[in-house]
Amino acid sequence: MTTATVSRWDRFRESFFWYSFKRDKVAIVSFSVLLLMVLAAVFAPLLAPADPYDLALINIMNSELPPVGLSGADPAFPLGTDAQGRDLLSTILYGTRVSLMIGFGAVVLQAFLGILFGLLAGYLGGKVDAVLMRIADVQLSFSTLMVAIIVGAVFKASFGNLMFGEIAIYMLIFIIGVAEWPQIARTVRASVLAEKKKEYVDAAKVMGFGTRRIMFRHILPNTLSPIFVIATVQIANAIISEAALSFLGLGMPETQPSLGSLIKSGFDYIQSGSWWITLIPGLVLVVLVLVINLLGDWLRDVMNPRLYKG
Amino acid sequence: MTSPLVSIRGLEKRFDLSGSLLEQITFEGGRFRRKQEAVHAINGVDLEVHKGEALCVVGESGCGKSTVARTVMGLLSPSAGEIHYDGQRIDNLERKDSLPYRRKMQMIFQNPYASLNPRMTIQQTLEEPIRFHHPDWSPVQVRDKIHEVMHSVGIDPDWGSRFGHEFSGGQRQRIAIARALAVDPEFIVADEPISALDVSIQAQVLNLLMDAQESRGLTYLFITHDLAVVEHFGTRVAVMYLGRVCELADTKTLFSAPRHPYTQALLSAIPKLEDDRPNHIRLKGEVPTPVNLPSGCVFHGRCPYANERCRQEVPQLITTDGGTQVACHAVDEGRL
Amino acid sequence: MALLEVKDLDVRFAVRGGDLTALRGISFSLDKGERLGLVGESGAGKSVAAFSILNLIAKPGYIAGGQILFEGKDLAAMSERELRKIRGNRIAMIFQDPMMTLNPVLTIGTQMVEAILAHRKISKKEARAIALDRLQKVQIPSPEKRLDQYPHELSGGMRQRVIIAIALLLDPEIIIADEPTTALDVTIQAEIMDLLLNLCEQENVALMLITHDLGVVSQVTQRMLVMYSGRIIEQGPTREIINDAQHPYTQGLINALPQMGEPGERLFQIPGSMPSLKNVPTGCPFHPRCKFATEQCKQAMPEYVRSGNVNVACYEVANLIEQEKRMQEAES
Amino acid sequence: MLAFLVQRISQAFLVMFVISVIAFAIQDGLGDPLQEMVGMSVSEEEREAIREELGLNDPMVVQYLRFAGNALQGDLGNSYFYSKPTLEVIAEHLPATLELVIGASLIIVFLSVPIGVYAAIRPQAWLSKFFMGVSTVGISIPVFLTAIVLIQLFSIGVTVNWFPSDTGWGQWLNDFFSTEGGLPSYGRGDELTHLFGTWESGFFTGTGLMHLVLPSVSLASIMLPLFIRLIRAEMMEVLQSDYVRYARAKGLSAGRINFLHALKNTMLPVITVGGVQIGIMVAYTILTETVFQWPGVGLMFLEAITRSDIPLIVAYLMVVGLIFVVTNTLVDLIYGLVNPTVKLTGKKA
Amino acid sequence: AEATKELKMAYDADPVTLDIHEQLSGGILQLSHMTFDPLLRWTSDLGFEPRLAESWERVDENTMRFKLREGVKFHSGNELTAADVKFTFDRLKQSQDFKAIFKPFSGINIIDDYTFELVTSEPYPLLLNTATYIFPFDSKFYSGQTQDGKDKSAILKHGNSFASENLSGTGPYTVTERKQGVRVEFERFDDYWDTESPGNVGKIVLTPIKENNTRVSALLSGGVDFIAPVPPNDLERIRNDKNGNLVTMSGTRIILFHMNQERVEAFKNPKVRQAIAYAINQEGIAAKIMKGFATPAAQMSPEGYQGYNESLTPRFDVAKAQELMKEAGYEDGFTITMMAPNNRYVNDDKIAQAVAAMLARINIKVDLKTLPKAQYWPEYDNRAADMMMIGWHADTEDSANFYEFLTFCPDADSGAGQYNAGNYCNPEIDALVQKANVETDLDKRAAMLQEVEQRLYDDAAFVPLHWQDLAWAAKKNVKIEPVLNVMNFPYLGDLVIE
Ligand SMILES: Nc1ncnc2c1ncn2[C@@H]1O[C@H](COP(=O)(O)OP(=O)(O)OP(=O)(O)O)[C@@H](O)[C@H]1O
Ligand SMILES: Nc1ncnc2c1ncn2[C@@H]1O[C@H](COP(=O)(O)OP(=O)(O)OP(=O)(O)O)[C@@H](O)[C@H]1O
Ligand SMILES: [Mg+2]
Ligand SMILES: [Mg+2]
Ligand code: NI
Repeated sequence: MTTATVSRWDRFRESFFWYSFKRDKVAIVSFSVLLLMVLAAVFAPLLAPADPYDLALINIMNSELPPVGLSGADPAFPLGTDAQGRDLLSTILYGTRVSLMIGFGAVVLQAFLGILFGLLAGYLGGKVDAVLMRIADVQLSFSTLMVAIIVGAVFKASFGNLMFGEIAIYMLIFIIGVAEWPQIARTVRASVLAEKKKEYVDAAKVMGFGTRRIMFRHILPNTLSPIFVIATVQIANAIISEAALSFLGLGMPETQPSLGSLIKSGFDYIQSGSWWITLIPGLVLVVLVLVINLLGDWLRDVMNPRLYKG
Repeated sequence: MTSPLVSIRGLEKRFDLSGSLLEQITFEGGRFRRKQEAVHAINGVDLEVHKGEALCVVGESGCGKSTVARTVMGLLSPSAGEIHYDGQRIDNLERKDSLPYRRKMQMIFQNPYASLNPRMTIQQTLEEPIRFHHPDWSPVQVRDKIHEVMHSVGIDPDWGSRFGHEFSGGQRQRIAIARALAVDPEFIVADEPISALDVSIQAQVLNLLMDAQESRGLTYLFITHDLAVVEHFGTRVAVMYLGRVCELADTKTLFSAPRHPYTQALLSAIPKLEDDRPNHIRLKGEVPTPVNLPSGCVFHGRCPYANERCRQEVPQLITTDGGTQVACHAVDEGRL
Repeated sequence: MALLEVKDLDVRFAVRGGDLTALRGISFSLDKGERLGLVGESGAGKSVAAFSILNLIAKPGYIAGGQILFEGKDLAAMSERELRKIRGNRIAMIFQDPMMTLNPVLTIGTQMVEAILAHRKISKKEARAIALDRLQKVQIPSPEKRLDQYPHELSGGMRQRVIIAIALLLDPEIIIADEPTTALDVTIQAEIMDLLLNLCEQENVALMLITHDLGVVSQVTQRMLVMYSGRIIEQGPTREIINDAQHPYTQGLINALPQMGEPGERLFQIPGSMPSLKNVPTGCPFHPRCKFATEQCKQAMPEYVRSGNVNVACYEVANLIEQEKRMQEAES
Repeated sequence: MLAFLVQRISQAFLVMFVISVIAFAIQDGLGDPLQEMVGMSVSEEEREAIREELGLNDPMVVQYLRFAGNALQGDLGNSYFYSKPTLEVIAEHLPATLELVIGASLIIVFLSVPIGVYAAIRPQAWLSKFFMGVSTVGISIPVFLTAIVLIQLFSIGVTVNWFPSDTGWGQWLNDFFSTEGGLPSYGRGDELTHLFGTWESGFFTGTGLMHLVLPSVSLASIMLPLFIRLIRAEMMEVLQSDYVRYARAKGLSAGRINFLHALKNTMLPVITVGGVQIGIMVAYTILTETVFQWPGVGLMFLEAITRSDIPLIVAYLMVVGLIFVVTNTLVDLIYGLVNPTVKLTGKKA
Repeated sequence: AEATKELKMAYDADPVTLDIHEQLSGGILQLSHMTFDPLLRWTSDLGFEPRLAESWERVDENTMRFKLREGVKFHSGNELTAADVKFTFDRLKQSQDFKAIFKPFSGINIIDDYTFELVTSEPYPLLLNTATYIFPFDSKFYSGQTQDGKDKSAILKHGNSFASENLSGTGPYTVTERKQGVRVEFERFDDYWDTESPGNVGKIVLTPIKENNTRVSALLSGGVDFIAPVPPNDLERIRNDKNGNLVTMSGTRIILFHMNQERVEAFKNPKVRQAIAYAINQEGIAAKIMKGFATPAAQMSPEGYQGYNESLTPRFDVAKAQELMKEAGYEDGFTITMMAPNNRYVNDDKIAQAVAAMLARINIKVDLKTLPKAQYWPEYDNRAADMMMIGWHADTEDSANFYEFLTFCPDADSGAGQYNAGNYCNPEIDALVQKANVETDLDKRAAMLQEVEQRLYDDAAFVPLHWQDLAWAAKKNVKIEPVLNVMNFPYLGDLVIE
């Protein structure tokens, strides 16, 4: 039994997963890019030339400097500055961090709710199923945006406007998590329904195992691979949702910008020549989402070609 | 005869098709009507399984064999009727009270590809039930037990760290049998344990089941649609048709002198190696659906001997001279 | 000349880690009106063989070598257009699962008529008449009604009858039936086999019947092939093989049948299981399970030897024959 | 069938009930509607008087009950900003949104089916790979970025001088990468065809159609990749099925197999998923309408929020919930009609 | 001139109602000048120009006599008389939004059909300023009852009154079609009295385009002929566009921050307030964030107003600011909260961010929150943050208005200091303003008001930032300059398109 960890690693190296990863150039490139971005985001405080949250470092007179290579650039600001005079490179690093945090956080929440409700609905069936799926239906008839408005209002009402900046990130995680759990719940429910019919579940019942044990120890692990695929795509979606919310002014405050709010704050300048304020974060956002989506595609192909909904 | 180990009395099972009250309401011919539909999977089955025997249940697809098996195992609750184990009624027990019977009664399933949890190693698969039922056992005891069952079903203990999908169907079925044996059951329900396997593997599994029966004194309720297997394996045979037992007899008696017209047709339909051409009793029509059960004898629509009584009256199991129990008016009346 | 002659057919699947050889050097022939059985365990390559005849192997699979001569023309080398003229028209197929074979969203009538119109220049009405005629032939109750029904409205037995009717639509020379009754109950199976046999005899259609039920083979076919792990290991007249199988695998297969042993006795069993294509042993693929296996068996695939009317690929049999020959020679 | 409809109707009511309760409960968080209704220099007294007049000072429960009572009679209140019944306001804006959704749906349908089918039939062709690549990129670009880029390229136009323009080829390349612009980038244009009531459409006039191009393209840009992938995945799955293989064994032509046997089965799941997506698209219009100033309900909603026009917000949410339920119901009905194996019941097939 | 041209224009919003007494807002005033005429109107150099009133003369300290133009027709065909003016005056006194402005007026005396007197209860120096808000209504048209029995003259905030959907003014344009939030169409009034007007626009289509970029794009892509406002970021682009014609003017709307002395003890210390005043780089904000589209301010009154004090200039000096903080004992700074709207003023949220950054330099750490206006104002009313932004435009175009609303000691009963979110209170200054308000000698009055500005400046009562400039853009052939003014109601009746 002591060899289990070693053999698990060996097993992984022999697995189809690893095999197809090694052979898929797109997957390798996407993964490397994603890894790079995640690392850059995680270590943003170390990598960034300046702390964009420290207002004392900002000088308005440095505003709208172009990236290095264009005339008028200042080498202290490699990617230029935004309208406040903030170093864009640092801001983007921190913004990527915020976006990734929201993306991952929201998906973790989604997955938690989705898996829990999907399992309960699928496994218990009957009334529980009917009620949960009705809730999911109702929930689906709100878009993320509407949930954002509603939840945002509730948060503001309960925390007041001033606290709001500090909790904005949690709120966004909450909003996107709550708005999109039905997606995962439905997938989980569908795979639970399929798994439930399989005989290993009956075998477990015949052994006298309790419902909870069967649900979480036997069925759940077998529904994970579609969840994994969906979750990957959902991270991309969550990042886009956050960007959209921020674009509409319902997201991160501009003092702690995510990529979306960076794009929004630069949006006013795009046509007046300072295109970099929007375009560089925009590009980072698109690349980030793109590599996640590409990885999701690849995962989908490897794990289960039947999953497509994203 | 000793008292039966398992007895099934007046078992009925319906599956409701019509859903909630709202969904039952239909609009027909200008007025609303409440329409309830159900699958009558079992309609009054009485069976006794004696200690040490292998009672085989045969019948066509959909006749309710699996439903009987699953009801006995408590995977389904009966719509009517009772199930007794060793004289104790078990179909209405709470989960906690039923635990001792979970150990005494085990089940082997048809599909070896689905009956092992794909995310668990063989070791985990075998360990879990032992730990669950014997929480007080030491790890050594557990390990010894696993070794023991692995040996008895002929699987290599080195396989423990591998997953089910790494094995062939026959090997998986062995693992599934090992899992059932791990809790030292007395009674095993086997629902078509070999029908998904190839001929050469079937023989291995059948041999294994027979060995286990011999060495552990097991009692089987063995479900199959392969009559050749029944002839080889069964002590007694129950033939089912549309949720009813239509004939019940010792294996030898049944194969040498089938009484029920359906049994006769079934036996004649088995393709035999000796034959050069198919020569079977031709039945009219096809098996009716268990949703709208025919009145009277469920077989009357396809029976060459059916008469008015068969269309009206449900035949009961009667014991004939040969010891065979048959539910057939024609036999009863001596027409057959 | 045989109607269909398969010579040295190799079929491979291009999967990760290189090609898998699903069929290796398969050769057999089928005469007009002849009924040929193809038996073997699951995964032996029966379906692949059947599909490769019409060049219908699913994607990663391809014909890697050999010829499939139909009336002397090589189907393996034919263009898709020409093949289309033969498929369904001269050679018809019946698939295993009637539930999955018919398109669920098209009526029976549509699916029958389109098959006719794909090969004959006649009006829809005439095509419908032909379809009706075939439905009558397969003894389906109320055939007119069936034409406008969807597959899910029919029972399994009826669906398989419809599929047989579709096979007969264009009076083909060959019907390839891939386990046509495994999804059906014994009594229905008997009826369907009966029907298929009678129709083939009446219309003088050659039948290639794929099954793993030796009983059915013995009842229906005149000659049979036994496949193991992508190879034909024994072929010859059905009766002869059933009564006196030569190859140890065929022997084992027959002896393992429950009806061969005494009730209650242990059954004869072949140890182990058929290897997966990923790791086929060298030499005779059966050698790990064979009690006669020698060093020779591990080296190379044995050649076919003839014993009576039966061709067998086994060193053991070859040696026996050799011995016998020598003994006969010694005697004479 | 009856059960199905009853269930859907009750669902619609449930959705609307939930929305209205939530919207009411949070209205304080949405801001003070009075700020938009009066000038800055109006005194607090006057404001209080107006609040009283509008019933804003009543307890929440009273306000809700009053609202619910009226709502049951089909009156969802008056918009503060438009001074009109909210339903009327929504009815005025709805045609624009529907037009946009229909335009986008048409683009989606006419592109996704051929592309999806092609990519499924020839998964290895470079064109398929190109389409799939583009579609992955497509779903990765937020719709507002797409819209901005579209406006820049096709409405304003860009002049490129990356290449030396004194050489012939340089000029040619410059011209090649430059765009003319000129497509309208906002609103619906002046020439709308009056249909009935307040319903007008730009489908029938040149300028109307021109105005529709960019917004519907950018709206379609989110869903199109999704549909292409959906169709491709379903189609590939169907192409693996036994009945397609059987159709090939019958000697049918590739066209008939792909476009009758396979496509018809492909469309079944596409209809269900697609229907839901179209419902979702109504919500997505908020972003598109904002960027293009498309005078539909999305824009109206967003403005209602900035103005705290609470009755309008509530009504909008309820109507969108209703639209969602109605599209789902329609989709299920269509699904039932197209798929012969499904009986309409309350249950999902 | 023959009015044959068509003007397509895009504003950020369309008028919310056709009843110009329903709301006092820029949009409504713009509408008023298109469909009505005032008694007199502002000229571009902040003088007065007679419109429906041909002339006026002061009768006594409290009374002004006006002579109406004769032969002026309403759109309905009715002729304008003094009765209409009285009707209008009474209605204004009813209007919730306008009654405050007209509070100094005690009544109106009709002398004859074309002569009337406006009477104030006390001497009122801003009588003429206020008279620019009198756009005579067609009393016959707006009297009586509608078919469903509603009073035609009613002013309804919420709900559809007759006046909110029907309009009969004397103005150059009639409203021919209106779809709220979508478009308004105007047509030149055939019987318009001002035949001298050079205006040649026969038809105007107003489309609201809220999104700045889209609005600019609409102009640049040729979709519209005239847009307003022009966002500062796009000024350059339009200036560079060969077909574009950009007009900017320094505006009169002051943007400022209040420092709430009730919430923050330190703000009670004038040194701290001054430190903040020194820390803020108004020039930088105006140059960088506003793209030069703002006039840096050190006081409330813009140039041209009576209170404008030339000597007051921005005093940006970080070192001095730090020193002051040290003197006040706040060398290590403190933390405050700040709120600003994010869709009310030009670049409001960006300005707030910049200010927050500037305060960081003197160790004042700022928690900034920006909100959409609908949510901001309730917070403002609650004085929810330590520093809050507000922009103010004096409806009377007069300095006193600023002080009354923004720096008077807050008093809920009188309504004084209604928007004084700093709780700054200096009764002496208030008294001075009140004195100025009854001073009809304009020079004396100006001196008083300038003193007020000086004292507020010295006291650093608030943080002035800038006056928001105004900008309009049109196609080259649309001659907008002559019709524009700092109040931002273009006199479109006089617009010429070449
Ligand atoms: N969960 C269920 N819901 C509805 N009907 C069911 C359910 N389970 C079984 N049935 C129906 O009950 C009848 C009996 O089914 P059962 O599985 O017992 O047949 P069986 O004899 O085991 O058939 P097979 O040989 O195919 O396994 C069938 O008609 C089946 O369709
Ligand atoms: N698409 C495929 N890709 C890879 N391998 C395949 C594919 N299709 C079939 N094979 C392999 O080819 C071999 C022969 O398969 P085939 O379906 O012919 O078996 P069979 O004899 O028909 O079995 P059965 O009795 O189960 O139908 C099997 O080992 C199978 O794994
Ligand atoms: Mg069964
Ligand atoms: Mg097969
Ligand atoms: Ni003004």
